[in-house]
Amino acid sequence: MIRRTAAVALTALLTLAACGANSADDKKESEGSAKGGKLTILTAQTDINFDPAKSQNLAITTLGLVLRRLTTWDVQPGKPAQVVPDLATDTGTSSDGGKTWTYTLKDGLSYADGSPITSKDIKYGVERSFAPELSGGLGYHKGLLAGGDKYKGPYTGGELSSIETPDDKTIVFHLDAAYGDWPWIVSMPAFTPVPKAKDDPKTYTQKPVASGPYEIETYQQGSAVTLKRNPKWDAKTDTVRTAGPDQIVFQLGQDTTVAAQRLIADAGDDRNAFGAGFVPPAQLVQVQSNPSAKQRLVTSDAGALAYLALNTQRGPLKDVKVRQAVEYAVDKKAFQVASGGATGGDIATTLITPGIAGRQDYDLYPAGPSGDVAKAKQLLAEAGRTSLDLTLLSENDSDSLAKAQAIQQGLQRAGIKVTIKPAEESTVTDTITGDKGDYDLTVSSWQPDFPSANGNIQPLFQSSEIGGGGYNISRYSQPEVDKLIEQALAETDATKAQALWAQADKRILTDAPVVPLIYTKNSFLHGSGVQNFFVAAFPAYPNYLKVSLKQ
Amino acid sequence: MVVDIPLAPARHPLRRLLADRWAVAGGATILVLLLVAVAAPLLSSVEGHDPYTYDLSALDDSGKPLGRGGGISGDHWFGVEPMTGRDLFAIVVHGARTSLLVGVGATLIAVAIGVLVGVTAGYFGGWFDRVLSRITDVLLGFPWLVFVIALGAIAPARFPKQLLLVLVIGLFGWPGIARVVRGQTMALKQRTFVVASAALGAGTGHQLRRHYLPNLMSTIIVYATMTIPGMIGSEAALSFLGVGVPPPTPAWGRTIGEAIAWVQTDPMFLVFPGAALFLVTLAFNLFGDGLRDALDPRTAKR
Amino acid sequence: MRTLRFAGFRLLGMASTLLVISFLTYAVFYVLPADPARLSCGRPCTPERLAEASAFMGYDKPWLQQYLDFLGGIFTGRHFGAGQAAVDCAAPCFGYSFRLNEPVTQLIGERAPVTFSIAVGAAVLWLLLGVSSGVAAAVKRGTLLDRSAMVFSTIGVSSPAYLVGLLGILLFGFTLDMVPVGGYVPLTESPVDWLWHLVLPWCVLALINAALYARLTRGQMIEVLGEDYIRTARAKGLRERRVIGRHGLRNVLIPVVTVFGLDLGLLLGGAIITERVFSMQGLGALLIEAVGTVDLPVIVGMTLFAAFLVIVANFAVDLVYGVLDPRVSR
Amino acid sequence: MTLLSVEDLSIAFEAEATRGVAFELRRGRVLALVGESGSGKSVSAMSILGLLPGTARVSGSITFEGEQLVGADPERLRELRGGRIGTVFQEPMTAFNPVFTVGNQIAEALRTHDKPASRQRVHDLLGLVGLDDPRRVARSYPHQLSGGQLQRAMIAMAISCDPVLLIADEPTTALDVTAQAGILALLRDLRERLGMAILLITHDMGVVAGLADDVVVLEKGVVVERAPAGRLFAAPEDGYTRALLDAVPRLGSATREAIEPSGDTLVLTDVVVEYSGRFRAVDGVSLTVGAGEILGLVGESGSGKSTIGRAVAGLVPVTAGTALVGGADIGRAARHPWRRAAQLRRIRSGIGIVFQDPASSLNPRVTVADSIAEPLVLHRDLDAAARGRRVAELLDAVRLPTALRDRYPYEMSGGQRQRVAIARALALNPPLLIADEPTSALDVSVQARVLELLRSLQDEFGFACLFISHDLAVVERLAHRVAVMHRGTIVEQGPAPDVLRAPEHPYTRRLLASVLVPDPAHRG
Repeated sequence: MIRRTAAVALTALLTLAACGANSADDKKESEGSAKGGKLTILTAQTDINFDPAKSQNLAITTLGLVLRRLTTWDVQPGKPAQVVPDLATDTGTSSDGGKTWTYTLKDGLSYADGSPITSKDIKYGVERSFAPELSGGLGYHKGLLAGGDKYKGPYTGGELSSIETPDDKTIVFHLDAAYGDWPWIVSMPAFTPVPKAKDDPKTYTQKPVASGPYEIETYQQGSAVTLKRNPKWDAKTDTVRTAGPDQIVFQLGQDTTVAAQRLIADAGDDRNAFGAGFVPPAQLVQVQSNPSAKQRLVTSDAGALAYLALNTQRGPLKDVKVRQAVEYAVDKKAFQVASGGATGGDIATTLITPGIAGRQDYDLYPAGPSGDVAKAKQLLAEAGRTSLDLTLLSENDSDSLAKAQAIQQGLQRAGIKVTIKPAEESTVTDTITGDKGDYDLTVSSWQPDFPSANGNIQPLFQSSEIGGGGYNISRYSQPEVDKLIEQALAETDATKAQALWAQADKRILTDAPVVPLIYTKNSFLHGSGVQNFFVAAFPAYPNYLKVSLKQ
Repeated sequence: MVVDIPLAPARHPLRRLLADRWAVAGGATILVLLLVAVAAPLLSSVEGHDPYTYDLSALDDSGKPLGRGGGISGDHWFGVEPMTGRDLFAIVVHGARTSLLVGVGATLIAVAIGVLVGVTAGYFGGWFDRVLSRITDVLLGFPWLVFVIALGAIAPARFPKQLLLVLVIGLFGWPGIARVVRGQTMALKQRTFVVASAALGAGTGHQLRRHYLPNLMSTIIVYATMTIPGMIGSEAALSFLGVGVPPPTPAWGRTIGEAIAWVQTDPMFLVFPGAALFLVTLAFNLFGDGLRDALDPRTAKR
Repeated sequence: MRTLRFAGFRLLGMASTLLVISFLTYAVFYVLPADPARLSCGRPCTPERLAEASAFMGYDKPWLQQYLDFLGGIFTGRHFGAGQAAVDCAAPCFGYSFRLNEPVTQLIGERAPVTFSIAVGAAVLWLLLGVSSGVAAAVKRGTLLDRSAMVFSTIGVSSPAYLVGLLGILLFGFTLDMVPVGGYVPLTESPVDWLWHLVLPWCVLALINAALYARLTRGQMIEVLGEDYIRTARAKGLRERRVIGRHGLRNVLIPVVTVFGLDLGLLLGGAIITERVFSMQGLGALLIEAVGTVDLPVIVGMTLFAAFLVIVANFAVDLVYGVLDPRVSR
Repeated sequence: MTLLSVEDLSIAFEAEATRGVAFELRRGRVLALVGESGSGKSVSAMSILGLLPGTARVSGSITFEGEQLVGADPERLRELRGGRIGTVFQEPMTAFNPVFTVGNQIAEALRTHDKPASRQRVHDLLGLVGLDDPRRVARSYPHQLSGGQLQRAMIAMAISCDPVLLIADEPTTALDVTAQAGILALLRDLRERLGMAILLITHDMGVVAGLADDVVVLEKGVVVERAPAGRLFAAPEDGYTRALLDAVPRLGSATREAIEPSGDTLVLTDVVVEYSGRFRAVDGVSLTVGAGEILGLVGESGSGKSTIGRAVAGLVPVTAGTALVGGADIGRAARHPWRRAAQLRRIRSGIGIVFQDPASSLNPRVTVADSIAEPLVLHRDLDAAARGRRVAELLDAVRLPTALRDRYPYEMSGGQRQRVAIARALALNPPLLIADEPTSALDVSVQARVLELLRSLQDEFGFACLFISHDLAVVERLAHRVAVMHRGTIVEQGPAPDVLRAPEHPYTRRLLASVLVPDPAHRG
């Protein structure tokens, strides 16, 4: 899911390198990368899907420990994330005006069983991601590779002709259209080598053939996954993975609150553990009064935008005056407190998030952090409304509900009655991205899929993204804005494109389809034995590949 | 024992009930809680807060209540809710409404269905009884929590959630009482006065009205009293799991669920709603115990 | 002959009950507004990909057809997709979870040890605790022991399990650091760790349920102690310990076992709160997760499994009942 | 030589149960404690064993073989129980633990007193008490045996450790006459052979006459008379003793002559009643009850006599044959209780019914007046005042003060309750009254009065009556004609004097031979 769990960057345009939270301590730690020890990772997930075709994993988290791709991300404290070669010798050479991309594999690459990694395995890995039986992964390449729209995978559909492997070291991709961000695409899980002989689609999720520094030792459904060293992995061929711990254990299904409390307590094995999930607000408070834990808390920079989406195609919300009234009525301060206060994020007024190149700061509805109730009432009166009754669709966990209530009570002040409808995550996703649009309000958060203004605007506000799985959840349709977006997408000059995105940002907010609430920050906790634990500016998740244990 | 102990003079059940100190204490607590529930808006307005308004001034920057004991002060008697600053006293007092409403409402439904099923199954017997008993047995052990969660997801947003809860908890809560009532009905069926009435030509309606229901009444009352705390507990458990009464309507279970995360930084946030829930359950249990002892014809005989 | 006929009817009844429950579950969850295919759609999820996933999993068929396919799968097994990547679900196939990439039968097999570990251990503990304190209270009726046992049991009955559980974690897990704060270690992996992780959930569940059983046992024992055969046992000079322990207890156990059978079914079928509180990935957690992610096959399979357990528990109770009470043996 | 000596024994619970009771029992003798319910006889016996509930206060002295038992060490009392003192109780069905086999429970008694508890020893004991198949009995659970067999097994258990004293608390009350006769014979025989002393507790003068050497009569916790059995029966001194003896129905004292009925109120033709399609409770019974006639239906438990009563009331469907009440077939109507509801109701309005158990014959939540008025509400369209008048009449008819009308059943005695039940049965002036063991749960003195009442009511109202009883003497007092049932069939019927004086069927003869005569001279 884009919205809550993992987020993926798809562009070479990088965020600014500011990284206040990762202070001098981390840098000192990162100097040494000790080997050995057992690292424990506490996660709320109950299963880990290691099948590259089905995975939506970030390059720097779980799958990256076991599986290598053509390219990967180099994420380090204080530096912008970069796409770097992994199995390939470079990030790709393009020809044919960006429609053909060629990669060459490094020397001395082999799987855990000792057999060599070939370009045919990568081709096969990509091909199998087209099989309907193995759907569920990141599939951006499926729409870009020539012939991808018709291809049904290797089990029934033969080979995909737009991928060529002239020899065991070389692989060539032919695209339908030029695509400058292809080096990022091949960092996705589907570009992991899968030896055809070892491919059992039924068990590959638990028994992938390891190419990274670790292989799976045991997989206990629902409780734990243990990784051990892959003896055939050669550090010389790998620039991003430090492979510190001897053993890595994922404890699955851990309640985030309990996990955070364990990490605060920092006892026993938990000293060599970190939490994969955000630290909940209550534990953020707890950390403040615990100097030891405070040192072990790592908070990212302001990143993803949390916003209130107004369904612009529903009843009174069709009226722009009403929507503007909501802009004034919302209590962003309360929302910020419900999100964990100052550590939860900064008050937001724009759509493009800080750190994205070309962002312009502005505030179209200057109401202060707590809103301007009088102004809201006035606008409602202008719209001919004395009262409003709206439903707010929210996910059914205490954090989401707390945030929903913050919105609820804010709007209440202006006479807008909000009924919260809690639902399970998937139900919420289906409803807001479905075609029916049966909701008035919903709180959402968006980490740009591309750390480019494009990623902030296009998926959320282009009219083509309404329903059918799209994330235009305010169901905002404005021909003028659509035109601006198309123009910006087509623009090859970065500076010009940024100006166009900034223009679109303001233009959209004059129609008030969403209320920007805060730019969220993510906080993570680790045990005292863990070092090289940092959360970069983008993506705002810890880099598993570099974590090591004090020896 | 067949030892011929002379009959003790029969005392009125109410007098026996009043002689039971614990039952009286339980009954008094229930009364007080009922009053609190009814007068919740009044009580919280005396204190000067409602359970919905945020008070960010009562919190520090991180969202933790300012001051000791979770922000207990003359202004906020029970302190405030972390992250929102809403008044905990108002929440607890209004939460009593939710708990009692759902508890009593669901019990009424469960008792109505349970008595209907139990009496008819016991009265008619035969295959009718076998089918109903089987349904009862299966439902008695059914993982209904799952169904409730799912129903919460599919019910339209406009459908009042409290009513849904009352209905669902009630609909799954009847098998226990149906069993008891069925057993009693079958026992009554063997009693001579019932047989005599049938032999006199009394119809089903007359027998049920005249002989069965009056003799089942004390069982039903006792069972209903003993069921209420279970129902209140179910509502709280559902709210705890996040599928109960939707926010911001105050509910003890939900507050307890939220407070768990805060227990190390703000224990009072857990103490007040937790104590309230415990107290009301305890009170109903004590009262129910006393009522059973007072109404049970066997203890009356001894 | 009569026994056979009885057993036949009984089995027929069990089967039809399961059929009705499976149908109801299917119907209820089918009307959920979420589309189960979206789970397996991937990103970006185009309408074409969604339709593809839906067809692969069989969600494109009319739901009655889906239900019939499901029923058929129980006896013949099922296949999804074609070729090498086709997903097999061997009979008895209670559905296949596309989210977890496993047949439901296998999932249940993997998760059941967790739930059974909790349930069986807690049940043993609570029976021992509940029955013994109930007997003691009945024998010493009216004494301080009786009254304090009953006060404790009233408090126990009035305490919500999750509250006690969470406070237990806080006190014994964090503050005193005596036991792990949740999680599960398989018995086969480390019996000591297994025990260590289960001690707290056992105690919490046992304490609360023992309260109920103490009351039940006490009431039954008081009743039994008034029976003629107890007087006979005393009149033939038996020691009081034997009167209570043999003649009394055996008769008290009959109703206790009845209640216990039903509670065990309930506990096995959905130790949802316990597992949630102690972060244990058992059947209850699997079910909650499945409901949250609209993993329809898991929901239906699990509900059916739970119902099956309840029915089997009922049947087992009847059998035990027959052993304990010769009057009902047929 | 004195074995057991009780002096000045007073026992109190919340109220006083006995006061100053004293008696002596010598080795090898049988002493009977006689009295009606509430006389304190059982309490006295239990106090000897130290088996009274903890709430009892006991004062006085009980010496057994020279040893003081009041206030004795509980462990010592335990050793005596089942060792030197054996005990037999009234209800053999409930006195055995239902979940263990009989042999197991006897062996347990042996083991407790450190006696060898071999299987052979258990079988020997069961053989000693006259059980035919000791092995099978030893293997059986209590519910698999008859009351008579169980009582014998209970006696085997009581004598297993060779006691010198056997306390027999109403040992035959729950048994059929034939079984009762057998048990009494067994007790006499055991006394002869083993030389035990027996303390017999009973309300039945027939039993006393059949077994006791000496008699102590108790009334309301006080001893009113103490005498050797022969003298007591011949010349009772105390008024209460005399009344008690007079109340005992004696066979052959007062038969009624048959009358010429004007027509048949009840006609059964080849009636068969099967329960759950298998067990035949009634197997081809034909009988008639004429208008104004009382037919006594006699038989032991399980003979099917009560089933006939229920079938006639339409409470159980008749499987085959016809059961005509006033010409209408109630058997057929009862087979289709829903389709023929109206017909069933109409027939039932002409039937009154009285059952055995006064404790449950009235709805505990309903007043006396309302109970009696129930048939009126059901079948007569009367206003409240008219109903009230009728209730008053009926109360008067059953000799109850109208002041009782607002009472609840628990505020009345058993006899009073049974009178109310009779009043209810007669409320509609039914042509037919079914009385199913109406007096067997009552004390003799009460029983006598209720029987007298029934007889005079029948004279007064002239209803036909099907009178069901196991007690031949009771039947003789009321019935014009008698039918004897055995295993679902009628073996003999005819005018009461003929059947009861000159029985033809061997079963009737055996039945009559088993009846206890309250006279020690008639010991069988």
